[in-house]
Amino acid sequence: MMASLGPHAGFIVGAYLAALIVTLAVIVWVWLDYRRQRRILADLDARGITRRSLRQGVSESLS
Amino acid sequence: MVHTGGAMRRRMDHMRGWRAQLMRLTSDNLACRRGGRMVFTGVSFAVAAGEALLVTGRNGAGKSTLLRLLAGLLPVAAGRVGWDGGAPDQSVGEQAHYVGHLDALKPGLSVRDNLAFWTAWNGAQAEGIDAALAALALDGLADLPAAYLSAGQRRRLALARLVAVHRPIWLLDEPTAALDVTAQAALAQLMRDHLAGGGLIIAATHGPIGIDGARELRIGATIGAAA
Amino acid sequence: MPISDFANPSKFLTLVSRVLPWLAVAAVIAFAIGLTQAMQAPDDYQQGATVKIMYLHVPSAWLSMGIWAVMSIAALGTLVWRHPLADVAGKAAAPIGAAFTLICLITGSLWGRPMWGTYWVWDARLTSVFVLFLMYLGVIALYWTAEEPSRAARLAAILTLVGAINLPVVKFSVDWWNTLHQPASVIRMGAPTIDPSLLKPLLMMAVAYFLLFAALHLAAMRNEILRRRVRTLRLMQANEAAS
Amino acid sequence: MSALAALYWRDLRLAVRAGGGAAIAALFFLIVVALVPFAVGPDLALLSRIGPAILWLGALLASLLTLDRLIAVDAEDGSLDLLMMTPMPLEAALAAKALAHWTSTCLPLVILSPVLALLLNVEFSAMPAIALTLAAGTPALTFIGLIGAALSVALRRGGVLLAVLVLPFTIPVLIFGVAAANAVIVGPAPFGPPFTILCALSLASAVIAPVAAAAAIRHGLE
Repeated sequence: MMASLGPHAGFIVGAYLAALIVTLAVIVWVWLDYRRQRRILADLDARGITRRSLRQGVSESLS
Repeated sequence: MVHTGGAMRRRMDHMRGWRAQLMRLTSDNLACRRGGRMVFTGVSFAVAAGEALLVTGRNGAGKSTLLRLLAGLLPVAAGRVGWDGGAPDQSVGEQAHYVGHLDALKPGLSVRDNLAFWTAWNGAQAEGIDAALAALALDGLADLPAAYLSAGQRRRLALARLVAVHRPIWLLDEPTAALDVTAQAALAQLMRDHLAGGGLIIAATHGPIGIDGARELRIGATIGAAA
Repeated sequence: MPISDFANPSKFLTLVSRVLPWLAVAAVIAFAIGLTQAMQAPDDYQQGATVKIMYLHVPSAWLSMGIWAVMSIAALGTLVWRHPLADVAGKAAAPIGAAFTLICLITGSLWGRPMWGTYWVWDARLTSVFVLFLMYLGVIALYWTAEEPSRAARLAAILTLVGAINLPVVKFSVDWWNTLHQPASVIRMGAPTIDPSLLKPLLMMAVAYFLLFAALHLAAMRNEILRRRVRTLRLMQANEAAS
Repeated sequence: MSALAALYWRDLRLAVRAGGGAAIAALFFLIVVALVPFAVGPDLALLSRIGPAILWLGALLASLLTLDRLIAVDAEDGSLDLLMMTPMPLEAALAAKALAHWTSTCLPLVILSPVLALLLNVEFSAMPAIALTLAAGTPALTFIGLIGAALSVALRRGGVLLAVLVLPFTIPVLIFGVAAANAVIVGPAPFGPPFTILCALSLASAVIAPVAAAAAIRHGLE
């Protein structure tokens, strides 16, 4: 399936590898950030600090 | 000078591990020049262990300047600051806590990390940190970044240094500013304990700060001499 | 789902948690198809197999500019329509845009290496993408230094719009400064000049890239909303302790 | 030692944090180096010849200009007062802060320099040499900048004043840094002598600067 990559194969593989690395880096960063925010929120929730709007069902603001 | 139970103090001293048996801080004819003008001259007072001195005077009289001068943060224009007892090799500033208007807190660090840094910087044991936070009712906010604290909470965190690190002399610049009633009561209790333990307090203030038997030093109006 | 529902963060979060998995799967499938097509596409008569780098380089170039457009629309949303989620969208898109611009730069440099004999030749097209990369870093730096989200939002929105206005100026001036890169072969007034057999995988990869961006952007926006909730809750924690 | 270590780690953490100075200095370095080709033109031969000089100028400006807040931040929030009220000499504290700044700000510049060398068409063989000279020379820049930071705190004026005050002192570092870097590219001149002088400059400034900076702060007390 892989057509021969010719004399400059190194650069082609290099380019695809670099693209893959940067993409994976972004995906991992987003995923870790998500987990970190969830952990902090869970910790705050455990301390009983919940959003007042949840408690009183007030219309949602960005908080 | 009033002795408040020598035995009790010696036990407290031993318990606190101070080498100081009896500490006296004296100043005679102190003068300080700041910003090109002579802020005050001829200030003399003597404070012994277990005593508190309230420095009063109108704004700009030099109350804060006197405290910074005692802390070694300002050059002495004239006169002398003397102390006997305590650690002869250390200057007054190295044996004193100074709580000025600024709280010396980093917004990026958490409440606990801020206090932990100052404890480590002064070479004190880390065990005292949580007790100090609890003493100022800050234990619930230990992990909160200092940026989120209110002025009163920041003030209490600054005061928590007094508990976390043991130093005989407390130089407090309007300690009750920004504190609510409960915090002021807690501070008064801390000060009483400190005095009972043989410490000294010199506080610049406008009114009483809840410790009885404190003498007053008025500066600025006339060339104040301690009563 | 009326558009106004997007304005409500909680509804948006539930929307994200529903849509995100599908978007991710779609992106993976699109990449699989695109990559296989790219591998089977014939080589270019001049460059030989190195043309295969184009399938990474060109879509990421389109996307780097497309994401700035998304940020500009978000900036208008923040400044003009006061849409609460607009700034969240702008702030979430900036790092992703910088990442795709970086991919474009790296692949462009590697693609040019065989032809130019060196990794970086300051040719016009790559240089304007490089300036765009610097602009992305500027917006990210602004978000870093500003503490308070709503103030940062307005400032970043202004910077983004200034950037959007500046892009054509940069493009023109860099072109004038040096033109070495082959003329824009795909986006031409007329039909694209490259052979359809090369074009099909290119468009497929472009779709794959877009789906990847959409998934990452929604996930990053979710993170940003959670981050602001943490900030609000921490403020509440301080206030409740004080009272 | 734990007191100085605590100060070092505190400053490091604050600098590396998102809003801290480290990332901004790296971006400044990137942008300054990227600007030169636009001014000089895309002539690769010329760029590769002046590459080391551009990298050195960029590193010098990036490390100096992020230094003026080094002490001012502590002065403004009251930390400087407390840092001075301990048996620990102020010189040691300032040296620890300077090292924290070097680790958080200058080290990333050294690591970033090969990537930027690509932009300037610098040969691969020269990249490690440039990184090495930067690693040896930036401590001198940081410590010289420390003096400037202390002066700008005492004078209560921040910003570019620091650069104006101390830039003349950085000239020897620049000369020997670029000379050492060029020695690898241009060739005839040996790499050794300029590099050792550069290291000597760094060591000397590591001793002189904290003393001078502490003196500046003490005399600036108001």
